[in-house]
Amino acid sequence: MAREVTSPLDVDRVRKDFPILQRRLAGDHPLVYLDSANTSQKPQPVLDTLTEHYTRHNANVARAVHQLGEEATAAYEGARDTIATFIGAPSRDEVIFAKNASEALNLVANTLASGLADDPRYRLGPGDDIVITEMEHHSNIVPWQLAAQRTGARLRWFGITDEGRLDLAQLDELITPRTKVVSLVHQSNILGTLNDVALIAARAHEVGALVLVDGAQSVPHMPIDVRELGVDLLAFTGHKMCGPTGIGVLWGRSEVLDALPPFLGGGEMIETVAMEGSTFAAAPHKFEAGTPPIAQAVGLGAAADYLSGLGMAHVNAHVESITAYALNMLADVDGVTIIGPDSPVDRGGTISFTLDGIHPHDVGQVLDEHGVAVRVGHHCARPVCVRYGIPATTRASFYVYTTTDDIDALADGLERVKRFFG
Amino acid sequence: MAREVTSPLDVDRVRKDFPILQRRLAGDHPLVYLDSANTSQKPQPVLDTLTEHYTRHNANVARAVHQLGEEATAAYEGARDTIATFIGAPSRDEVIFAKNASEALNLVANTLASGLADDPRYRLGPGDDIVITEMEHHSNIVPWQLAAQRTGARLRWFGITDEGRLDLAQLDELITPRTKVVSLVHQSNILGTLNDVALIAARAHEVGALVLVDGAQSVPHMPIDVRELGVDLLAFTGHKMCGPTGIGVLWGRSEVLDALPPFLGGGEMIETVAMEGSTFAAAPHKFEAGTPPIAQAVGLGAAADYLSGLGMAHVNAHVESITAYALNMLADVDGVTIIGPDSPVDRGGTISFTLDGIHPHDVGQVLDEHGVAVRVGHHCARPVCVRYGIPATTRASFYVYTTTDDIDALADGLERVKRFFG
Amino acid sequence: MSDSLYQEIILDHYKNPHGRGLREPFDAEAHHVNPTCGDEITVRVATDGATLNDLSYDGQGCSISQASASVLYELLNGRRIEDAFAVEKSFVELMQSKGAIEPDEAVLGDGIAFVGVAKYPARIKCALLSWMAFKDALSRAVATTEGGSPS
Amino acid sequence: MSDSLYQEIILDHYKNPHGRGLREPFDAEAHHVNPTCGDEITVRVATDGATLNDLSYDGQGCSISQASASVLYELLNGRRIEDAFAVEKSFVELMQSKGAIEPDEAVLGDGIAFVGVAKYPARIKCALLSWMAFKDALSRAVATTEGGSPS
Ligand SMILES: Cc1ncc(COP(=O)(O)O)c(C=O)c1O
Ligand SMILES: Cc1ncc(COP(=O)(O)O)c(C=O)c1O
Repeated sequence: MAREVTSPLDVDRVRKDFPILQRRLAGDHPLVYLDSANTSQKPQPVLDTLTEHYTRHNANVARAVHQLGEEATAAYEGARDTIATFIGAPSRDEVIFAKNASEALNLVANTLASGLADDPRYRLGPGDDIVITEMEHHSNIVPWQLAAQRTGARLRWFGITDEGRLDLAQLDELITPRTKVVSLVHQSNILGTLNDVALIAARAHEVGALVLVDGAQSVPHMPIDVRELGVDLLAFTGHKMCGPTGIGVLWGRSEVLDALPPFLGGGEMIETVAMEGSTFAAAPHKFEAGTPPIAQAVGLGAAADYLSGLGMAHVNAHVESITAYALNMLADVDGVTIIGPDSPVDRGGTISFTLDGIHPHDVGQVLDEHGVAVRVGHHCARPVCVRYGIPATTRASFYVYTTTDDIDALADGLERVKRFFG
Repeated sequence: MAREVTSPLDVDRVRKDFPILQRRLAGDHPLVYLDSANTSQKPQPVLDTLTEHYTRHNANVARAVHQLGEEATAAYEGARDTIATFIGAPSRDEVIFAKNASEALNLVANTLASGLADDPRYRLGPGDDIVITEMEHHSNIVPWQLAAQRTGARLRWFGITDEGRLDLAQLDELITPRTKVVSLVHQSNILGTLNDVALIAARAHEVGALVLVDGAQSVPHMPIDVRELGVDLLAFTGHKMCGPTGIGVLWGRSEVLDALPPFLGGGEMIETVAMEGSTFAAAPHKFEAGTPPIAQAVGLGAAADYLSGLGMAHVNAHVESITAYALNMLADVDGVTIIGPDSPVDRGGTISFTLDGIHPHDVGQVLDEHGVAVRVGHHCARPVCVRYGIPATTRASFYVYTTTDDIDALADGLERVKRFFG
Repeated sequence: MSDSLYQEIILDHYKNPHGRGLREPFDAEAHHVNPTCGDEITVRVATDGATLNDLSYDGQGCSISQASASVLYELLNGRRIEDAFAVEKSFVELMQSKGAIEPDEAVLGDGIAFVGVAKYPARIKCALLSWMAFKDALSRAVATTEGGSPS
Repeated sequence: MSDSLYQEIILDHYKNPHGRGLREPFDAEAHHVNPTCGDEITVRVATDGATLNDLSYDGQGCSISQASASVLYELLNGRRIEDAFAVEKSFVELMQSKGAIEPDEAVLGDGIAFVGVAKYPARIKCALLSWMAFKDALSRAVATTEGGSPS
């Protein structure tokens, strides 16, 4: 059964950083956590940063002249620097903190739909096209449906091939001079597919369209440089990259952020307020209404530091090797069909599959009774399930702490599932 | 100098719960934290809850069948129960988690402005009035300015008297059958004024208008029962009530939440998604797009439990007695002018003042050099400063851990400020 | 293993479902979907206003949702309308009890096997799917026959 | 106390401001506001395109913003335009240095007292307020005279 994997990470040492991995579950099973695409676990340095922040530096930011306020502001704005470096942003002012990736995606859709931008390139209306793909997470579908409904713009999308790849045959017919914005996922959270963002962005820019990339699954897993990606906006979320819940990021090119009108209104996003009317701060503050998720941003900075300490290239290589191992193991389990690319090329560490005749809910439940945590359902990407004519999938997803033992436990568990319902 | 205060709280014991109060600042000054209206400090039980959550129960909610997922979901939904009880909500489904009070206020303004509601009572348009007050926080001004701009509705507001009270002389002229929504602050974060919400709500309901209350400053400080308040919607924020940053709450009557269209789109807020169109979940999930601030909601639940443990009536009485003491002390400092009610009646534990001839920034800075943390500026309520013809104020604000020693340190500090700039 | 959730009775109904397949004639039909897992069920009822003459169904889903449809059929087919509604009510109560109710076998028959499911919040909807569709269909059928215009 | 922020020089300029008060004639005026604290300043410049013949100002604000306007006047009034811009540039650099630059007294005169302010992020804007307004006003005045239509 055993296949060799070589990984640049010392996984045993990495695992010691994650206290939850010591957890014993019901029946005294050790935790086999294969649900990192849903949310990742948190390493001790991130937890320590949170505690240290709350017990020593807690204050509101930006508006205080006192020492705690200055420390909290330095920590919060320092996290912005860290994230800017992490994704290669040319300027720290291009990094906006949101509550999650969904808010970041909605921010773009809503400001384009609001009609309040001065420059017509940033106003959606009748005659405009919005282009997405069939493999988007609901968070990159519904905001555009609502935007189309509000503005009269038309929503179009790339389909998916049988192999789980974007069907780019109609690239030039789908992205046309009518297209104002193209929003697509970098790595699919259900199929694992890694999309050729640069290719699509090039076509979009040819016709003058904006390109927003949903990096919720890619930013945690591979080195990302926004300049190399060649896109205009990038959304991602903290909790999938070792950070706290309650924090996400929107990066955008300065020119684009300057042209977008404000999103939510309130404290901190203003320049001056009078009852008769208000003016707004420059980005990033223009898009950060109210008290931001301060401790969460600081925690996300610590998470980025933790990942940089491991090295994002190493993180990527580790997940790749585990994925190759898992694809092999699953190929040996009778009745398993991979939904999405079944070879370890241009794909991430997220594998969806079906098990003949057994519903994913039942698969997940029986696995859980052996301590193996996977996700079952449509994974907030229901159109993909519809595309493949299945109600749901079982999904195993990997991260820095995933071992080949975890994969073996999954394969064993699947055999038990089959015996149980056989 | 000493005046007696009687408080039902054992403040020395309470202070032991807040680790940051042991902090020594530059020059080895102990921390005198008088900026709780900006953000409150966090007690150990809240910090322990966060750590326990991340190290034992961390998982995404609602979508997992595994044990961690069920535990995380139980914790998150349990926090919803706790908050419902804390504010006397008739149903847990009326409690929506947002990222802060600002998002909660924007949620209401944006959904009313979106034009997507079926029922015309929930659609703002030309001919409609929005009524706010001159003492609102920017977070309850700017969203309505943007809503008015988008929809053609008109924004009107109650003025303020010289004493820092709402001027209700024109109640019936301001709130008329044209009025669709009245949004007002319960307790002003700059003046400290406690508004007669019930009176205004009664008039608003007479004409069929919705009533939204900004409880960011009141919910942390007094027992609140939404049924007694007699309003339709209530927004508040976690970080001002011993909870983490990154979490806020919108409570709304079921009937109102059902009538409002969705706010942000994404995972968790849907019923079913197809590329051609989607349907939405019922409240509260309809308004919670994406992975919610899970740990933060759980932390907020712990904060509400902590406050309930002290007893909200006791919290209120303690802050009242400190406020009365502080008003007395400040009356003895030559050159101090209170901006807002100067007697301890119908006001909360937030006191703004000016010091003759010395700019608030200078006051705050010199106080800080003695470890006394106050806030200076317009406190995100610039129209109030304009109303009183001042550029800014110095503001001291109190909470469960505030002692008369803190107030004495403030009064001493003000004397030093005067000597320094004299 | 799987003691509390996957009772033998549930597995039996899942592997050998009773009354499955959509039949004619019928007076009302309801199609319900569980959006979180994609489970679907269609339930048809035929009634003269007093008795549930036929209850037929088809769908796809997990063992819990499929077994619970089979139990639904077995318990309610051919029963009087009031009785059918009463049993339905008591099954819903059981599922919402978080496992705190001692189910009454005289009322619920094989339905008592679902007591364990009530402890798994993520699975309660699976167990209730067919029952909710049934309630919907029957309520509409009754309204129609009462309204005097049977289909 | 207050060693690093409130230098004696700053307090002197604050208590006894130089050149304060708006004067005529002038070629351009700029009004700047610091929205976070409500500080305001109006700066006027009179120039023939080569020399800054008058720099006058009025405003309200904290000791830092008031003292810095007084220093601005003292340093730049009557100077050649290029020199004025050069000093302005070097003062801005100092304020953005986080205290890491050793200020040059030959260039900045009393302005060197603000080196401590650069360590207080919340106060940097106060120190820069009048300088930003000045830069605005002078740039416009120069553009106008260059455009050949002095007011
Ligand atoms: C009265 C009032 N409303 C709204 C807010 C906004 O709260 P948050 O910044 O948490 O969104 C605050 C505090 O900043 C406030 O004091
Ligand atoms: C591809 C993708 N996009 C967007 C999201 C939304 O992220 P969040 O739930 O943190 O808003 C997720 C995860 O849930 C995702 O996997």
